[in-house]
Amino acid sequence: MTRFNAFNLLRHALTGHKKWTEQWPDSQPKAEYDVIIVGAGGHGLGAAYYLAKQHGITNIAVIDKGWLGGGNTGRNTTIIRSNYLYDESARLFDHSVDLWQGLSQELNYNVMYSNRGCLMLAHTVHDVQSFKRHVHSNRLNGVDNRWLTPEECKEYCPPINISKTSRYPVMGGALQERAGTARHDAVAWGYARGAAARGVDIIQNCAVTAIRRGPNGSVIGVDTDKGFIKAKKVAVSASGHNSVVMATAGVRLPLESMPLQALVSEPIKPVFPCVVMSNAVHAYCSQSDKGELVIGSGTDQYVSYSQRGGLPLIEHTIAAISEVFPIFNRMRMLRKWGGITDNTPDRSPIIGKTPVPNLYVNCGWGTGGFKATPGSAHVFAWTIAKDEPHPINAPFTLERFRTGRLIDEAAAAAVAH
Amino acid sequence: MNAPISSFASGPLVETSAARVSQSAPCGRLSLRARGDLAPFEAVLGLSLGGPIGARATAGETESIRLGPDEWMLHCPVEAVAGLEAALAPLYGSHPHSLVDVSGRETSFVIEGPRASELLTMGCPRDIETILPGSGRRTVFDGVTVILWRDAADRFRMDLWHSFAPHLLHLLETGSRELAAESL
Amino acid sequence: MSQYRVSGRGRVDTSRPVSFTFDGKTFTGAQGDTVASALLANGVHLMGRSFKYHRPRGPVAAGSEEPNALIGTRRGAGRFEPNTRATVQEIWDGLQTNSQNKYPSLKFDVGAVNDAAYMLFSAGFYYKTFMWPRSFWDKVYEPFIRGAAGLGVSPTEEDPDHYASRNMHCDVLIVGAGPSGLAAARAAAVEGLKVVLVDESPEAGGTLLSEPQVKIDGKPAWDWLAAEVEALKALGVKIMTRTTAIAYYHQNMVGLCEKLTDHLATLPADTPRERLWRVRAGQVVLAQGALEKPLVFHGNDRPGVMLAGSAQTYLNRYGVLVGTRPVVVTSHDSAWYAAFDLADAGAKVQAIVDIREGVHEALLTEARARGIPVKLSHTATATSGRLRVSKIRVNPVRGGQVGSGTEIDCDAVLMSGGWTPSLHLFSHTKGSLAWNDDLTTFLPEKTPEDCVIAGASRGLWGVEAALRDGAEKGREVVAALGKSGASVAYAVADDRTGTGVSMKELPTDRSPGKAKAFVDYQNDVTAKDLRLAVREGMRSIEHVKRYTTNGMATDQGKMSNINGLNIASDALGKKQPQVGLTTFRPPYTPTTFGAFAGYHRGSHFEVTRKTRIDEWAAQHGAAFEPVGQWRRAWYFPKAGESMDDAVRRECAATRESLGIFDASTLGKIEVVGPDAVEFMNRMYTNPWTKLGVGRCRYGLLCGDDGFIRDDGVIGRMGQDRFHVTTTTGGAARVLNMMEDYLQTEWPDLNVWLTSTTEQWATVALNGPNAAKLLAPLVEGVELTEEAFPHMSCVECTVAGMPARLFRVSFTGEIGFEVNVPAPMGRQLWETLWDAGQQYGITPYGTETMHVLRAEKGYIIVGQDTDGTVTPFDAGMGWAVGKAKPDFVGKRGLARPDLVAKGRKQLVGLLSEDGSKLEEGAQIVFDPKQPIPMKMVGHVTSSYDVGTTGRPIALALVEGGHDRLGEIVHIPMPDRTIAAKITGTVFFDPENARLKI
Amino acid sequence: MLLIHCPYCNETLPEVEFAYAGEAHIARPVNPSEVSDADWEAFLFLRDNVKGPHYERWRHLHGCGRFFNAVRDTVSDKFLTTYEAGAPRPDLASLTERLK
Repeated sequence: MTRFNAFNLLRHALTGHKKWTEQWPDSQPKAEYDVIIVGAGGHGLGAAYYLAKQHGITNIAVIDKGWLGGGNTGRNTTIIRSNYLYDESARLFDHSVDLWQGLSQELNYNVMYSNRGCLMLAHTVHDVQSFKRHVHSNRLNGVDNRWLTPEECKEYCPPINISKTSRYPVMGGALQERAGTARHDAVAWGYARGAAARGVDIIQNCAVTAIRRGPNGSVIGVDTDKGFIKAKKVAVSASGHNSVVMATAGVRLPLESMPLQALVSEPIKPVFPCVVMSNAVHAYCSQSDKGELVIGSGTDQYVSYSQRGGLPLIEHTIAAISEVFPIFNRMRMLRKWGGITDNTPDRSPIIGKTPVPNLYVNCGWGTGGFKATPGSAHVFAWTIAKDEPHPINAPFTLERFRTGRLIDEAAAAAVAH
Repeated sequence: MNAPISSFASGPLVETSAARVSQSAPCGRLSLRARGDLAPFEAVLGLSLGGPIGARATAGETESIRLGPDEWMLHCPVEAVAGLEAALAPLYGSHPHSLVDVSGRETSFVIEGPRASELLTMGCPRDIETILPGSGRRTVFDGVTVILWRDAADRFRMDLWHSFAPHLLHLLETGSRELAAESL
Repeated sequence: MSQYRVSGRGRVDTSRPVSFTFDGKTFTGAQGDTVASALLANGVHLMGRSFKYHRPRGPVAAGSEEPNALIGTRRGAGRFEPNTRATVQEIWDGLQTNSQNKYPSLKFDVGAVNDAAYMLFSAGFYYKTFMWPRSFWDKVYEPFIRGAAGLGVSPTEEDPDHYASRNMHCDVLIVGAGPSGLAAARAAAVEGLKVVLVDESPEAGGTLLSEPQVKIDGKPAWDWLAAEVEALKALGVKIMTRTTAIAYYHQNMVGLCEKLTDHLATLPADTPRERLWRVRAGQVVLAQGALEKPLVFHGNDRPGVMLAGSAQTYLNRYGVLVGTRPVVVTSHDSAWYAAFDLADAGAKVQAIVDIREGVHEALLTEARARGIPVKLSHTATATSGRLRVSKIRVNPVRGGQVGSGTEIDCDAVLMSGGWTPSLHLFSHTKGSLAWNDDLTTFLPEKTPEDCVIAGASRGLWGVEAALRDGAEKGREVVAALGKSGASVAYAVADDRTGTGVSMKELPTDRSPGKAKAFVDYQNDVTAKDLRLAVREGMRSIEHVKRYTTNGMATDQGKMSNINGLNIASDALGKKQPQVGLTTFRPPYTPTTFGAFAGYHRGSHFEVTRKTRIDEWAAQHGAAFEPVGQWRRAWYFPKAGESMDDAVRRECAATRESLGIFDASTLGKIEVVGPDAVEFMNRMYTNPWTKLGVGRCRYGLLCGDDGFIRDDGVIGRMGQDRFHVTTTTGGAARVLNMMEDYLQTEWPDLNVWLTSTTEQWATVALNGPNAAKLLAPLVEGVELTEEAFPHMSCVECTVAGMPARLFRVSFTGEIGFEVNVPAPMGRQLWETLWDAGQQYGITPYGTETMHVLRAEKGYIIVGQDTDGTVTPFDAGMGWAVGKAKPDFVGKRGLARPDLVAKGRKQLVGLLSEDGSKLEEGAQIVFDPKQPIPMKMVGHVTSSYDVGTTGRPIALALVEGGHDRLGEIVHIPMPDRTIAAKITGTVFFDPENARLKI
Repeated sequence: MLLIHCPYCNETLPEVEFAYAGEAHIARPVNPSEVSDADWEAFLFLRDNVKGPHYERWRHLHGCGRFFNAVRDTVSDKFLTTYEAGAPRPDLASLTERLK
């Protein structure tokens, strides 16, 4: 693996960049692996990377039906934050934010983690109560998040309209300064490069058609359209398609896959310094390093794997952006796309063991999986290696849906009155 | 413009060369829910409740529209409400049903003029032309549930809950101005 | 007229000069010009700077696919937009435009240093550096990268224009009004179908507008076109120009964006700037034509280098010569015709350079006739000229070997790399594409939608083929709609069909590492960038695209996708389909936010619902808060009063004498039918069988997971009739939930639900004098403990109005809720208001209501509960009918974690130091522990403006019900507050005050 | 934006008039108190979430107000059929045949 640094960049520049080598090989499957990870997104590739680096397991294949990073890793709005309400969530996402800080150096790949801050706007009395509850909880969890007045919100992000007369006046906001964004593709590529350098096979365009179980019920490998591949352990991290893959092992999940759309504007010079989220109005916005306004939409109401999604949502999303940031009304939408998110009833992920021995799952990230990539990958690798959850993901079990011990970030934001 | 509906002037609320929107006089409105044999109800009301969803019937000053398999909206003069309630009450024992006075819940706009149906396309996603004159539908206008009565090719009544009226009226006004400007 | 404007050519009206400004300088064009054609007519090619290297650029195209000539456009205050295509924006008197991405000026841009350092800024360079020192990314590197990127600047003012939207239903929607679209329209229209024909340009015609020499049915193209457009209109075809089909959605819904005013000098009244159309079509015909491909060679981006077809368009449609001494470089016949047209218009064509060894004799003859030097099997290897091309270097190619070059002076280079069908909307449908080797392009295959594709967009070149195919496809959709159409034939003369070859980069004699041969102009992606990406392991076109940003510029790959694919697949040694084509994503061209927002801006972003009494509240100075869709009176400040002052006064007045409150927004549902009581028993946690007629009861609604969803007072108006109230925000949710259970789980129940939320205006009277005020106004019931005890309800008249009177209290005082038909609400309120003056009646809002109920320990669902709280957690086990065999939530409540010890339970909190706790503040048992602390609950409600003489709070605390009297701690940023756990009732625990 | 056929109104109408209501044919146990925690979990949360023909519920919210069932291909989003609440599951084979 060629080390990336300014000197090498210069050296290669002088030789017309003809000497760069491939960042990861396009592997063909071997007969057997210690661990097969289904899904070559950030979470899967990251898990392979940490398995190889921290747990000494290198006989790993990461298998994807398409190209690596082609799923939600490459389709999201790259918001990174950890100001979640419940202790369990705060720990998980803050673990991730810790890893984000040094990820470029860790991977020797600039993932452009940008510490620009995330501002969540409150528009109703209930928002204020709810966000202050978050701020207090975060403080005692050691997660930075502070309250801003409307004027302070405007100062932090000038495009925000804080007029008292608007339909949903800004009543304040919660700011997490450690939050930010990153270059989504680079995360997948960086982990892929790092994993491959440690001997991990990355097998693309190879669909897993079934998870095969042995007579004693435990996993023995996977059937793929390139044939059967033996494996001691199988870990599924196939965002959007987890239900489909796990069903082949006879495991039903509390998931529904919904279309999620996102869009970008034409590029403009820097005007939007942070990430702004407005849950009441449904406006989520940041500006990429290319200058595009990156805007998240909501999920469509029905289960779908079509990656299409409807026009009404886009109309509502952009109306929301114009409501909170009126100066953008004459900007233009450049491109919109769709992804498939798998959603749990409590809007928290499932990371851990399954009823099937040696089968592990990492799913249910809904619309918020990208931010958790390093942390999720790290604890998932631990879970796979030790066959027991890391303390951080221990609460995120499948069992919670039976016992009722949900981690209900959705309900915590319940609508008041 | 988002003025409360009580402050609307009488007469047309909106009038352009494309369409005229006015608020119809208050009337009695009853939500009737019943299943099974409809004959007794038809006998009392003197109008037919049968036919597909969207079918309308009239008897004297009472009008009905079928909104669902077991749901009708009855319109009548305000002073006739008590009479209808009294007339249907005896049926309850033999033919259980629900009759609820919703006169106060709703108001109606009359939308008429050469481009009335076009005006409705700004808020209704369904094809207005499939609502034939003399019939009606419950549908949605800019996210708000409304009942459309198509009285003629170029005349509609729109029933809606009172609190949504100012919002929808504003849209109808904007729309009819747009249409009028087009035809210039 | 300038030397570049050719009289007698084009469709612009030179007798109507139009003046506009570009970078402050005033230019004059003709009516019908675009900014680009007008500037070209004035000899200006330099119109912009590129994204990364800030290289000088001029228009390379003449349509919406233009990647280079992007400008800012302005119409006075508030009306500015960046990144407008100069090739699309029509000029009007007074239009102000400016170039972008340059400093200090377009001619001298310091950003161009990036160009000198281009070797460093290779594809993906930023992934490999800017990592040391770590802190520099945020502070130094990223700001630099962001500043360099970004093209235009953001608008800074609110948009004064208005935008519209409309729904449309038609039999046939045809996208593209070129020859194939026109023919399809006629085929469908003559069968009496409702046809809509849309085109993004100001007039119908498509390629006919650039090819006047063609004769159709004996008529010159433009005469035929004018007649045909009129004929179609007569047949009822709706022809929409300046209308772009932006996206193709499920089941033949196509989004259109119609531009209505951007081309006008004065804005007409009541006309929106743009209108979004949601068209639902029975059948869709996609006739979007084809886009010309640039050739990829060193210096192919210099101002003056443009597509041959575009030069032809500028000449024939706009009457503009893009150069007087052009050189044509091509791999396709079509560019030869461009050369001929320009020559005929007076240009001195320096040479036609064709990469092919041989071409049709006819072309050679025509070239000879015009005295144009021809260089076959030649390649272009460089151009020169600082801000405008002045020379091109061409070299012979023999047996793959590139010979020594010769330079040709020129003022324009017209290139053609062949044509690519426009498949954008087709691929929005998830339609499949098939690679065609002869045309080296993708062609449409199958689509799940009711959609056909016609003409050049499926690889048929020439006007005759387009007309024939359009008519044919038109007949196909007519048949699909159950009609049969006769075939129409068109006689076409002087058509220009052609063939060509498709290239990757042109052969060159210079080191490929040094070549700046651009593939994506705007994003400065060169052929060597693409090859580098492949070298680094990017094997799918998606990876190559994302690594190099090829095809991600504002033209969305219209110029670059196929060239990029050819080069990448060559580098990979694979065929194109194995490398794949990046999906075309909506919209077809960038679309104004305002068009999507439509009417939903300002006060109409979302509906604001108001009660009948809202107006009175506004007149009496109420402050409002949004609750769900409603706005509710929050408090009624008097002059100089703070919110706390007002709420303190309202609370006191209500406790001491009489308060009046508008409760009309509460959800109300009439439950009627023989099985009404059974339904209530199943829905709500409480038992209802024993509730007598004329009595009411607090009802609690759970989900089947056992958690509280909603609550409200429910009155039994008759044996089979309940008057159910819900929370304001929950009204619609609760009714939907009830209908769901009723229709799908218990269809056997004979009961019906009707929303009466807006049937009733509800006025709450609370206070020691409530009964005194009301009694004289009520007919039909005595307001005594005996005749009308607490928790009674009755139908009676109040002040002569038919009413449903409830004796309930959400404050702990004697309380009544008077429901009258909504239209009488204001009258009732004012009657009570007048009559109440003797008691100093005080209007109060939601805040006072919250305080008073908290003092009595009444919960607010959503504030004191959050979707994880059970009735038992909330201390309301008394509301759960444990004897009932089943109710929604009963089984859920039995789940292990819901019966486990240590659940968070609702309790009262009194701070030890008498300070007010903050809502949302977190609670711990051990204040000394380090962070992260173990949190055991939080403050859900907290007030210090009430009447208990001290601040009070409600809180959820782990095992709280067993900890009454214990001290817990609330760590705040500045200090830690100790508080005692108490019961939830802070005021009149004996309910003595409820007695009349 | 989908087009949905309401089996009660017998009209095919835009999605905007309807509300999605989750997977179909998940009946609430008759005697909830008697079912195991696992069965109750299945009723509350476990879903097939199939990629392909999907049995689901919709409500004609801004129309007749009825809940009804549908079979929709979650890959193409095309409806294979819709039918009244309470009616039995239609046979998939015949439906997919009809689609061809």
